[in-house]
Amino acid sequence: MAIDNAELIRMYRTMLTIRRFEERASKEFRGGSVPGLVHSYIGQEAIAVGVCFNLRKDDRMVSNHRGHGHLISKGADIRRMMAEIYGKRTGYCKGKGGSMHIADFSIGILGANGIVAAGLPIATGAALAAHLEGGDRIAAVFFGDGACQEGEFQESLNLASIWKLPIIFVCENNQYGVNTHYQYAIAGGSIPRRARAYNLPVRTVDGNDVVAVYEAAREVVARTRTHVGPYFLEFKTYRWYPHFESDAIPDLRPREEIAAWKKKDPIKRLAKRLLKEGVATARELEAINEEVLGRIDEAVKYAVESPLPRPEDALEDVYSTQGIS
Amino acid sequence: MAIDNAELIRMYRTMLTIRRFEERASKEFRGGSVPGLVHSYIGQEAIAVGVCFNLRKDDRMVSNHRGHGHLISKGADIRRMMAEIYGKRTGYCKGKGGSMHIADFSIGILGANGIVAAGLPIATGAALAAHLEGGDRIAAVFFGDGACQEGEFQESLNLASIWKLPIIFVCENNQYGVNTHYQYAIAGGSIPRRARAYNLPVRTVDGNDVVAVYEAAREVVARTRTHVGPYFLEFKTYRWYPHFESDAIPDLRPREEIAAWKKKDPIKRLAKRLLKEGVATARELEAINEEVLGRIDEAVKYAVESPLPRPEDALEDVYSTQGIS
Amino acid sequence: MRKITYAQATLEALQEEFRRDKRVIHMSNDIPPELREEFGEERVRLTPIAESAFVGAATGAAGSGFISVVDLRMATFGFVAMDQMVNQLAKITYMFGGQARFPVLLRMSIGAGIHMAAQHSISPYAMYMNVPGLKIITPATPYDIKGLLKTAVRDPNPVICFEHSLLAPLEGEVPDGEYTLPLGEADVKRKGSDVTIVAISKMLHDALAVAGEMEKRGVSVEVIDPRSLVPLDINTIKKSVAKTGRFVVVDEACRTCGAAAEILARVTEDEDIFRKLKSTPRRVCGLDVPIPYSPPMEDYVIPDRAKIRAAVEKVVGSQA
Amino acid sequence: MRKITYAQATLEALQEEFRRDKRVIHMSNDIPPELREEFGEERVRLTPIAESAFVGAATGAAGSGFISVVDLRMATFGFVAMDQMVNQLAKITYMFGGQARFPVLLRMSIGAGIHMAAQHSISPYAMYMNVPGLKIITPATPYDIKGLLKTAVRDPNPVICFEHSLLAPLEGEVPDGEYTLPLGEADVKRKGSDVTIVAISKMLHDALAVAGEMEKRGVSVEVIDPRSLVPLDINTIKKSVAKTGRFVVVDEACRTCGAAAEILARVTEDEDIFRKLKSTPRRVCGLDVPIPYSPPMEDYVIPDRAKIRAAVEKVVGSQA
Ligand SMILES: Cc1ncc(C[n+]2csc(CCOP(=O)(O)OP(=O)(O)O)c2C)c(N)n1
Ligand SMILES: Cc1ncc(C[n+]2csc(CCOP(=O)(O)OP(=O)(O)O)c2C)c(N)n1
Ligand SMILES: [Mg+2]
Ligand SMILES: [Mg+2]
Repeated sequence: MAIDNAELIRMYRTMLTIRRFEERASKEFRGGSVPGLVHSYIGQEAIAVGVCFNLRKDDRMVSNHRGHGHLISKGADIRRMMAEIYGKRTGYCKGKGGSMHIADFSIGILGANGIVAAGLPIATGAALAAHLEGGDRIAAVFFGDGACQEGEFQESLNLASIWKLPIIFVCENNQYGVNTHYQYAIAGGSIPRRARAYNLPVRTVDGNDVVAVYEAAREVVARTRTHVGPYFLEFKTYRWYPHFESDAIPDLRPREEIAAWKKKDPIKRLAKRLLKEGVATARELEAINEEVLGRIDEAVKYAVESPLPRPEDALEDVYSTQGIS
Repeated sequence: MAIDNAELIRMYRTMLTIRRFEERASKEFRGGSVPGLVHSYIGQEAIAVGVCFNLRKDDRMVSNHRGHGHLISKGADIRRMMAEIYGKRTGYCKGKGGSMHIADFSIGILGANGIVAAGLPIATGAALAAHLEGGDRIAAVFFGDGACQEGEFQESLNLASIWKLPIIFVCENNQYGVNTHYQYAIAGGSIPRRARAYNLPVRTVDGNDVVAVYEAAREVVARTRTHVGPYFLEFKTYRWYPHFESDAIPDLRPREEIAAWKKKDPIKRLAKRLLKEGVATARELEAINEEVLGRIDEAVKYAVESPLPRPEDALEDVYSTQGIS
Repeated sequence: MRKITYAQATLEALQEEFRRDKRVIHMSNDIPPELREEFGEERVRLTPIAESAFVGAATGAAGSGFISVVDLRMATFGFVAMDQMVNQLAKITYMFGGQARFPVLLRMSIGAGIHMAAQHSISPYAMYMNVPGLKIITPATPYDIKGLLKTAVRDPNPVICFEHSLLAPLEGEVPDGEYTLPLGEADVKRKGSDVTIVAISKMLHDALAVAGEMEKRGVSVEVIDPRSLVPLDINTIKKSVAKTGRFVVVDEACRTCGAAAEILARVTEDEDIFRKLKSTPRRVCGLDVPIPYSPPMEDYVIPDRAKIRAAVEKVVGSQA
Repeated sequence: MRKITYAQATLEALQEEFRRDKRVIHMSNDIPPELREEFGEERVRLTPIAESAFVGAATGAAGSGFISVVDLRMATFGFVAMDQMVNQLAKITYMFGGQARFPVLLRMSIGAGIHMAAQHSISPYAMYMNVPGLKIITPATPYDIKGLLKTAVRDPNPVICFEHSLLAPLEGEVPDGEYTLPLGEADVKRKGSDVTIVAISKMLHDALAVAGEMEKRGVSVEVIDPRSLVPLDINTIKKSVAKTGRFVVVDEACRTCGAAAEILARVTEDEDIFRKLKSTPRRVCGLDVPIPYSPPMEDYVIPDRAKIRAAVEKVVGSQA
C-alpha cells in the first residue's frame, strides 16, 4: 500500500522540524542560553517519524534520553518543548524536567528518561493498561542499542511476551552507547537474536529510510492493535553528533564512519525521492524548510520570552494532588 | 570414557550424604531445633554431584538459596555446615549466615545467596579472576529456572560471553520457582534458547541421571579450562519437598507430578545401575547408607554440642581485618 | 468489637478496595489466593521473578489510569527494583511537572527476629525516606493497617507500606464497616506525662509493654506511633515532648541515618522544644551491623524491652 | 607546593595504586584513557551498560584475590546495581563470618548545580550509610581525595567514594610524593571558637566562605569536614561542639534521614555535649524535593552561603 503524498510531505516536514529543532537546541546550549545538556537526535529522524506516524494520539509512547525526535513525531508542541529546555515556566514540565524529561500525557507521551532501559518496564505497564482496557490501543517504547545491555530490557521483553501485551519495542541501533560499539557489548552481536529468545517476532529495517520505517511500522502497528502480543523492531542508524552537547565526553568514533553515515542522511534521502517522484519541487521543499525554521524561531522566541519559574515553584508537584475517583 | 567404579561409589555416597543431610535438617527444623528455614535439595542431588565431581578444589563455585547439595558436593565439611544451620559458633560462618549463607572460601565455595540470580554476577567476577590469573582454573554457578527470569541472569551471561570468561552456568531447571512453572514465566518456554541468544554453547541433560550429568560436566569443564569462554548447562529435574521447610508457603504443585518425579529418584537410579553392573552389592550400598547416617548423626552431635555464639560476637566481621598486602 | 489478625486486616483492605474500584490491579511473585479467586487472573497477576519489570509496569499502568498494588514480599527483594522505585516512580510526578498521577501501592515485609540472616531480616525504610516523592507507612496494628492501606490505595501517589513479618498473626479490634485513616497522622497509643516514646512498627508493642511496667514504678510514659513516616506528623510528637520534656525514639532498623535519627533531629532542632528538653534525647535502634542468623546474636543487635527500659530510665534520670 | 585539580588528584591516586599493586583492576562504562594506556585492556576493562553485572563481578573478583575499582559515573546509575551493593557486597564479609575480604572501591559522582534534573543531580550517600558493611567517603579537596582514594584501594573492604561533579576542576595543593590519609578521620579545615560547622563534600567550600565572612563580623567559626561518613569521626566533631557550644551541619543532600540528621543526632544524644549546647543545633540541607531542572528552582532547593550564614546567625543569636 503506497503512502499518500500528503503523508510523505508531512513526514518530510516533521523530520526537518526535528533536525532544525536539534540544531537550534545544540546551538543555544553551546551558546550558554540553555542549561543542562542536550542529547541530539540528528541522523535518526526517520525512525521516530516513521514509527510515530502510525500511532494514534491515544496510543502511549515512552521515550529515552535522546527523546526530542520521539516527542515531536508524536505531536508535541515544539514551543513548550523549547520552553522546557530553556527551563521556563511555560515548558511542558514547568521547567522541572528539562531536555531529558519531557512528557505530554495528553497525547500519550509518558515521558523521556535519563536512565538507560528504565523506560521499558514503564512502557510495558502502559501496554498492560491498554490490554486491560480491552480496546485496540497500543504502546511503543524507543530505546538504543545500549539499553539492550541492561537487565531491564530482558525482563520487559519477557513480561510483555508472556502476558501478550500490545507493545512495540523500537530499538534504534545507532551502533554506539556513548563510545562503546554494540558489537563489543552485545554478545553475539545481534540484537534481534536476543529479542527472539523472548519469543518476540522481530524485523530489522534500515532506519535511515523513512518510507521503509513507515511501512514496517504500519504493518507491525496493525498487528499489535489486534492484541496478539509484542513486536520488536530494530532500526539500523547512526547519530551524527557526539553523545551529548557538552565536551565532557569526547567523541571517539572513527571520523570516516561519521562522514560515511552523514552521506546516508535520511532527510536528503526522502527529499530526493520526493523530487524524483514528483511529489514536491525543490522550491516547495525549500518553502517547507523556511516554514520550519520560522516555527523553530517562534519556539525559541516563545521560550526566551516566557517567564522563569519562581524559586518556590520547586516545592510543588512532589506529590500529585489530582483526585483519583 | 567410562567413569571408574570408585568414582561411581564416591558419587553415590555423596548423593546419599546430601539426601540424608537434607532429611535430617528438615526434621530438625520441623522439630524446632534449627532456627530460620531450610530449602531442601532433595531430588536434585545428581546435579551438584555430577558437576562438582569435575571441579578442582581451587575452582570457584557460587551457590544459591538451595545450596546444601552444592556445598557438600564441592567438599564442604558437613559438621561445620550442620553447626552453621544450628547457629553455632563452630559453623562455617560462626552462626552469622545460617542455611542460606554458607561458604567455604578455602575450597573455592564463594557462598550461597538469598537473592535470586544475585550469585551470577559474583561468579562472573570469580571467572574474571581466573581469567586474569591466566591458569586453567574455572568458575561454576548454580541457579534455578527462576533465576533465568531476573535481569542479572542475562547481564551475567552477556558479560561472561563478551569477555570469554571461564565459567559454567549450571541451571537446575526443577520447573518451578516456588509455585510458578517456568513455562509460564519464561517467554517461549526454553531456557537454552535464552542462553544461546548470548552466544553461549548450551547442553540440556537429564538432571536425575548422575552419570549423564557427570559426563556432560566432564567435557564442559575440560573445554572451559582452555579459557575459550563460558558454557551453559541446563539440567531438567524436580524438587521433592515444598519450596522451603516451613508452612508459610503452601506447595501448589500437582500431587501426581510430585509422585511421578519421585519415581525418578536419582539415587535409586544410580543404585540400580551399580547393582546391575556389579559395581556394588546391595549389602555394600546399605553399608554406605549406614556410614552416611553415622556421619550425619555425628554432624548433628557436633552441632548440638557446639557452643552458641556470644551475643557480642555479632559486632565482629562487619568489616574484614585481613591485611591486603 | 470483632478481633482479626493483622494479616486478615490487610487482606480485607485490599478486598474492599478491589471491590470499590475496578481500576485496582495486583502484581506479585506469589498469587494471593483470595484476591485471585474473587477478582480473576487479569486483575490479580502472577509475575515472573523480575521485580524491576513488574514495579516499572506498575508505574506505567498507574500513569495510564490504573491503580497498581505490588506485593514485593520481603523488603530485601526490593533492591533489584530500586531504580524503578527511587529514580522513576518517586520522581515521575515531579519531573513531568505534575502532569499525571501515579497511584502505586508497594508492600514489603520487614524485620528481624525470624532467624533469616542479613539479607532477609532488614528494615530499610530510611533508605526510602531519603527519597523525596514517596509516601511511607509502617502500620503496627490490625486497625491501623486496614485503614491506612485503604487510604494508600486511594492516594494518587506512590505509597510504600512496610509490614513487620512478626505482626502478621497479631490480633486486634477492627470495626466491621468501612473506615479509612489519613496518612501523616501519628497516633498517641498511650497517654503519659513524664516521657515521650516514639516507636516504629513492631517496636510499638514493646514500647507499650515498657510503658506499662514503668507506670508501676511511677513513671508515666506517653507512647506515640507515627504510623506514617512520610509524611511525618512531627507536630503530635513535638506536642508530646513539649509536655513531657523527655524523649526516646525506638526503631528496630539500624541506627545510622535511620528514621530515629530524623525524628530526633526534627524534635531537637525545634528551638521551643529544645529549650523544654529536661534531659538528653535518646535513640534505641538496631546496631549498625548486618542482621546475624543465630538467635543470641540476632537478639543482641535489635532493640528489646530491656533496652527500651534502660533508655527510659536514662532520660528520666533520678526520678525513676 | 604544586597545585593540581581534584580530577587530576583522583587520577594520580589510581595510577599510583595500579602501579603499586598488579591486583588492582578497573571496570566502567567509559574507559579512563590514561589508565587504559598505561595498564592495558585486561586490567582496565570496558563494561557493557549492565551495572548489576559489573558491580557483582567486582565483588566476585575481589573475593578471589583481586582489588576492584568500579567507576559507576553518576550516583543515579547506581540504583540498577543496588542489590549488588547493599545486599551482596555490604554483607558478604559478615554473612560468611569474615572468611574472605572484599576490597572494592566504588566511585560515583553526586551533586546538583549542573542543571540535570531529578535523576542526575542526587547525593544519595545517606541511603548507603543506612547499610552496615560499607565505608563511605566524601572528599572535598584534591589533597583529601588523593590520600583517601589510595587508602580506599588498600582497604580490605568495600568503600564508596562520592565525588561532587562541581569539584572536578577545583585546584588545591597536593604534595609530590606518596601519602595516604586514614578513613574515619575528620579534618578541622578552619579553627574557630564560637560555632562549629560540619560541612559535607562541596558544602565545605561554602562553609569556609561563610566562616571567612563571619570572622569580619566578629564571629569565630570552626569548620570541620568529616571526609569519611562511615566510619564517622564523631569525636573530633564533639570536641569542637564541646568547645563552641553551637552547632550547624551543612549537607547538600535532602534533609530527611540524611547524613546531617545522623550527625546532629550523634552530637545531641551525647549527654555531655547536650549540656554544653548554648543554642539549638541546626541543619542546613537540601529540601525534600526531587532536584528541579531550571536554575532558579534548583538554586532554591540546595543550600548556599546565604542559608549557611542564616543558620550560623541563628545559632549565634544576639551575639552576631
Ligand atoms: C543505568 C545507566 N547507566 C549509564 C547511563 C549513562 N548513559 C547515558 S546514555 C548512555 C548510552 C546509551 O546508549 P544507547 O542506549 O545506545 O542510546 P544512544 O545514546 O545511542 O541513543 C549511557 C551509558 C545511564 N543513563 N543509565
Ligand atoms: C530477587 C528475589 N525475588 C524473590 C525472591 C523469593 N524467592 C526465593 S527462592 C524463589 C524461587 C526461585 O526459583 P528457582 O530459581 O527456580 O530456584 P528453586 O527454588 O526452584 O531451586 C523466590 C521467588 C528472592 N529470593 N529474590
Ligand atoms: Mg546507541
Ligand atoms: Mg526452580
